[in-house]
Amino acid sequence: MYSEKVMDHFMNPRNVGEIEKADGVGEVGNAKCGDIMKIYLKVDDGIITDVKFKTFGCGSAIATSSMATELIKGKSIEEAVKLTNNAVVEALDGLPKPKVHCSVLAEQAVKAALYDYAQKNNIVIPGLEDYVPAKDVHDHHDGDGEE
Amino acid sequence: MYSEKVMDHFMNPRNVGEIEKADGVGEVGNAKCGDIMKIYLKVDDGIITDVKFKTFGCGSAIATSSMATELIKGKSIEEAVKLTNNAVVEALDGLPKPKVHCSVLAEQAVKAALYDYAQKNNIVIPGLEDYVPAKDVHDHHDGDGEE
Amino acid sequence: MKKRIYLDYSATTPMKKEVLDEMMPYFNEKFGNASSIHSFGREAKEALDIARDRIAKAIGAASSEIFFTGGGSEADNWAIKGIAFANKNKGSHIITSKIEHHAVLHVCEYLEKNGFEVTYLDVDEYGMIDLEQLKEAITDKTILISIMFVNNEIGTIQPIKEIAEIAKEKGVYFHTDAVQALGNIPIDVKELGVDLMNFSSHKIYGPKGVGAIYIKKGVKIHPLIHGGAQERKRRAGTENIPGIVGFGKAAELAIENLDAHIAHIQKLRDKLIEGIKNNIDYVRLNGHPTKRHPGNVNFCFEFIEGESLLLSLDMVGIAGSSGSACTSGSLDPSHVLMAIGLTHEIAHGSLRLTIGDFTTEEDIDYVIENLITIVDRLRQMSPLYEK
Amino acid sequence: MKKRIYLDYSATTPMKKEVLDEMMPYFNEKFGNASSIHSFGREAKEALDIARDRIAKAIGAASSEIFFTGGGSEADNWAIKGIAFANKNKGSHIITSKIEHHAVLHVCEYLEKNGFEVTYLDVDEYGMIDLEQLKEAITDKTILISIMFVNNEIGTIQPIKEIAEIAKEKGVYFHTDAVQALGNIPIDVKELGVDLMNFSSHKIYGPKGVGAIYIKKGVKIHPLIHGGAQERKRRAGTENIPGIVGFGKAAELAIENLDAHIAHIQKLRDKLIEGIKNNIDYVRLNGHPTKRHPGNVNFCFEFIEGESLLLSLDMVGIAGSSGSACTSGSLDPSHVLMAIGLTHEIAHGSLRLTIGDFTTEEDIDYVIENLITIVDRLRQMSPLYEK
Ligand SMILES: Cc1ncc(COP(=O)(O)O)c(C=O)c1O
Ligand SMILES: Cc1ncc(COP(=O)(O)O)c(C=O)c1O
Ligand code: FES
Ligand code: FES
Repeated sequence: MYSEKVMDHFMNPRNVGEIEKADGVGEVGNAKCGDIMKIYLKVDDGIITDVKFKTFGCGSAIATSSMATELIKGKSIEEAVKLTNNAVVEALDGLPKPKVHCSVLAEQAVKAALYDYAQKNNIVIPGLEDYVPAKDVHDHHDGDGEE
Repeated sequence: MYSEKVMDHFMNPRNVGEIEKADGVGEVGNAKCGDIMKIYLKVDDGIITDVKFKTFGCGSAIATSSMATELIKGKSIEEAVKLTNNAVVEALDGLPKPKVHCSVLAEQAVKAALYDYAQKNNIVIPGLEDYVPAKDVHDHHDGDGEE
Repeated sequence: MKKRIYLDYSATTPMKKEVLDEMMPYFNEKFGNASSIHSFGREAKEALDIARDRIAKAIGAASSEIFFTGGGSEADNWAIKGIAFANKNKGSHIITSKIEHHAVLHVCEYLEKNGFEVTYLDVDEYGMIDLEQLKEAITDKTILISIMFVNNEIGTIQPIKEIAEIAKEKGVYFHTDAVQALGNIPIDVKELGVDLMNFSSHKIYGPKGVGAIYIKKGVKIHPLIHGGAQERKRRAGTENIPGIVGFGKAAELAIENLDAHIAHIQKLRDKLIEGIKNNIDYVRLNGHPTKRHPGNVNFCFEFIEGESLLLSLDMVGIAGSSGSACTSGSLDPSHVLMAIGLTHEIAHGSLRLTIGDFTTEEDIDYVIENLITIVDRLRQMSPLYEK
Repeated sequence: MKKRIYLDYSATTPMKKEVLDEMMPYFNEKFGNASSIHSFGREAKEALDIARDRIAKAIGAASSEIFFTGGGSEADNWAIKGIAFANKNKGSHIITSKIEHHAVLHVCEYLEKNGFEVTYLDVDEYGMIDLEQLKEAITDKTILISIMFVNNEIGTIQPIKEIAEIAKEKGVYFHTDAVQALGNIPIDVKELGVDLMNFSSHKIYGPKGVGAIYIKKGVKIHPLIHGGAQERKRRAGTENIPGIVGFGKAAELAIENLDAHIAHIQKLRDKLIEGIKNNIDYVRLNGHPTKRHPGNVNFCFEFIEGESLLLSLDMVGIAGSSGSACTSGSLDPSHVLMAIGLTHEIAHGSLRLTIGDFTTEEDIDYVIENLITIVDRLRQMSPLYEK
């Protein structure tokens, strides 16, 4: 079902944890199914020097959190804001169709953390001008059967 | 499906054939499914000295014809008229339920032949007083499946 | 052991060894439920995907257009009820033929009792429908045409492509029961242009209790079996993985060996037909002389009755079937034989012998030889026969 | 090879060797169609009769009251649609519960769209229906009550006999889905007084793709699958003889070994429940503490999500299942966990482990040990967990 990369990031997730006194924190989730993703950023001179996450969700949610943090670590905030869920999916060698939406959660969590950083620092990040923090980005589609 | 006795009477039917100048001939059948049974009697002094049959029908029809002829051969016409389809079925160690009706055909063929004999000789056989020659005694019920 | 010659391949087939071999691991090793996400489940799911691909490939469909069922009859029921109920807002008229399998006919009769109208097309003496009659039968309210590909009794092959063209032109769904066609004639659903086509595994040397239906992408249909989300939410129930694996393998083998299979059974079929015609009087070949299932032989033997014939053949180890009323379980002889215009009396003496991969030349010789004796014996017993 | 521990027996079971052995001759030796009158057909028919007798005996029914189907879901669909359509002149109201299997619930929803009215009874925190609520729900128009015997997720056993009494008193048909009950608790249909009861072979160490339904003599029901005259004209389609033979054998074994089976799995179930309760915080046992399937363990682990738990268990070779939304294929977590009053968040962390004949003490030790580590690891990753 999941690619090897997904399973690797699920079993050995990178950057799990919290950052005390983080420069930006984003939390997104889906009230309905209860999945929650929280991302912490440390930003120095416009560069993301550290990032951590905590996720309550499926294997795909955990793996995409892990991959998303890897993809933005060491990047500038301008680069980080361009992270798309597709990029995360690709970096993980794909996700099963009904699990693609979990990667959206990861993208949104990164954006939420960047937005929080921008708010705290009173700056505007290009690409986040129109950003409205949304909690509910998670919907489920088609799926497999049941016994 | 069929008992050994049925198969024996089907494969080695007793009394197949015709009797030239028979004393009584009975033919019954079902216009719908096309089964036909014909019985020839030779009667001497009120005793059935010979009997033959020809049948166009299923295995059960042939076996019951054979058994019915055996059961009345050598009997008096008074005895023969009492032959029931149940007696034929019993003598054959039973028939599958959807095939019981074929034995009715045998009973009716015997009766028809006896009636013919009575008509020709202008006598009344006890038990056949109210007999009306019927051609259509054959109906099919429940059955098995199909591929 | 007594000689046993099976000539009832259209009723069901023995499973091929390769099929059974392929199924074996799925009974108690890789036995998981394909919906489970653990490794046992994933093994099952993989097997399911492979089987689906094989069926798709065998008929030129996309894998996502193949749905597994519990047999050919279930698939027929699904196709017809599923289309009827999903499209009743568009109309309530269905067209089928008089020689369909009961899994189609009895569904149509059921629908007639539930507000649908059904036209049953006639067939000619060879069992062919008339395309003009079909065209004329289509009305504004017609939502479905269901005409079988190859008839199971007399083997007649219908002009499926032409029917599909007519259906398409009129914007009517076209379903064809291809249970007897798969593995016996080449099939390409895209080239044929049908919307729904169904199959049964046990007719092509696969396991019993498994079937499949091709539902063209976009076709509007309701499920027949609701419940779990299996088969992309269209057919509920834990998938019969060993059965499906076997069906997939059987379909693959059928396509790989199609030419050799056809050549083999056709040769024997023609030998049997000639043997009967040349040695027995008062016989009549039922079905089309050329547009016919390559393994189907169906004769009427006048003056005798089918069940007697079958029993007599069975006593010498030959397995066949008949459309006689006495074997049908209903009051009437085969509706197919009636539809091609036979009288009750003639239909009574019908015998179907269907040939398959394991049939040999010697089998055919043995059958002809025995048939001559048996027919003669039964005719001697028949009040209808005067020699 | 890596350790593999299967704890998903309620999803499906491996076939027992005795079952497979019994099936083997029917694949390519005694492969006939049970409707054929020749010797191949008669062999099949005999096997069919024996299997039917075995199922009948297992539940105290008459053989003529047993009908084979292509699985448990088909049988559920048949029971409910069959009764609904055959009795709609009497009324159009059906009563079921909120915790039924989807093969019941989705049929009821389909019927709601087709002119029927359905009452979905609540259950309490243990998953038990309320007999008073049931009584009150019955109206003049009620034609069917369908309440499952044993729940497949949380294992709760309903008071079937009491429900049957209520149904009988009111002259309403009563169907119970006994797919999880057969082979796990004693069943006697006559003593219970139910009208319809269905089963699935692959839950009792038999083959997949076979099921059966008990239809009490005299019950008025339509077929779901129309066609040939198989199953006394009630369920068309060539019988899956090897599958049916296997199911019959599995049922026979299940009844012979019932006491030992229950003792074995119940002991391990209780060990697992205790092991989890004693070693892991913030857990909750779902289902009834005593009126429960002898092999069912269902826990919620707070702060973590079920799919992650399943995947982690799978990595150490343990196969389980979950009612989490993320594994459900629909927007919501298990409807059963919702019905017993769990919040979305709690339901999310559910894990079902179901024990069977091949489970050992060591398996349970291994599971407990690994579960402790895995739950802890996932909680460390969870934003909801504060230690
Ligand atoms: C309670 C219950 N009913 C019905 C079914 C459906 O049975 P099947 O998978 O054989 O269709 C299942 C399991 O799948 C079940 O657990
Ligand atoms: C033409 C045709 N359609 C449908 C069926 C039904 O298939 P199954 O027996 O798999 O239900 C058969 C054979 O039984 C058939 O020959
Ligand atoms: S003669 Fe027709 S069934 Fe016996
Ligand atoms: S987080 Fe719910 S499906 Fe991935």
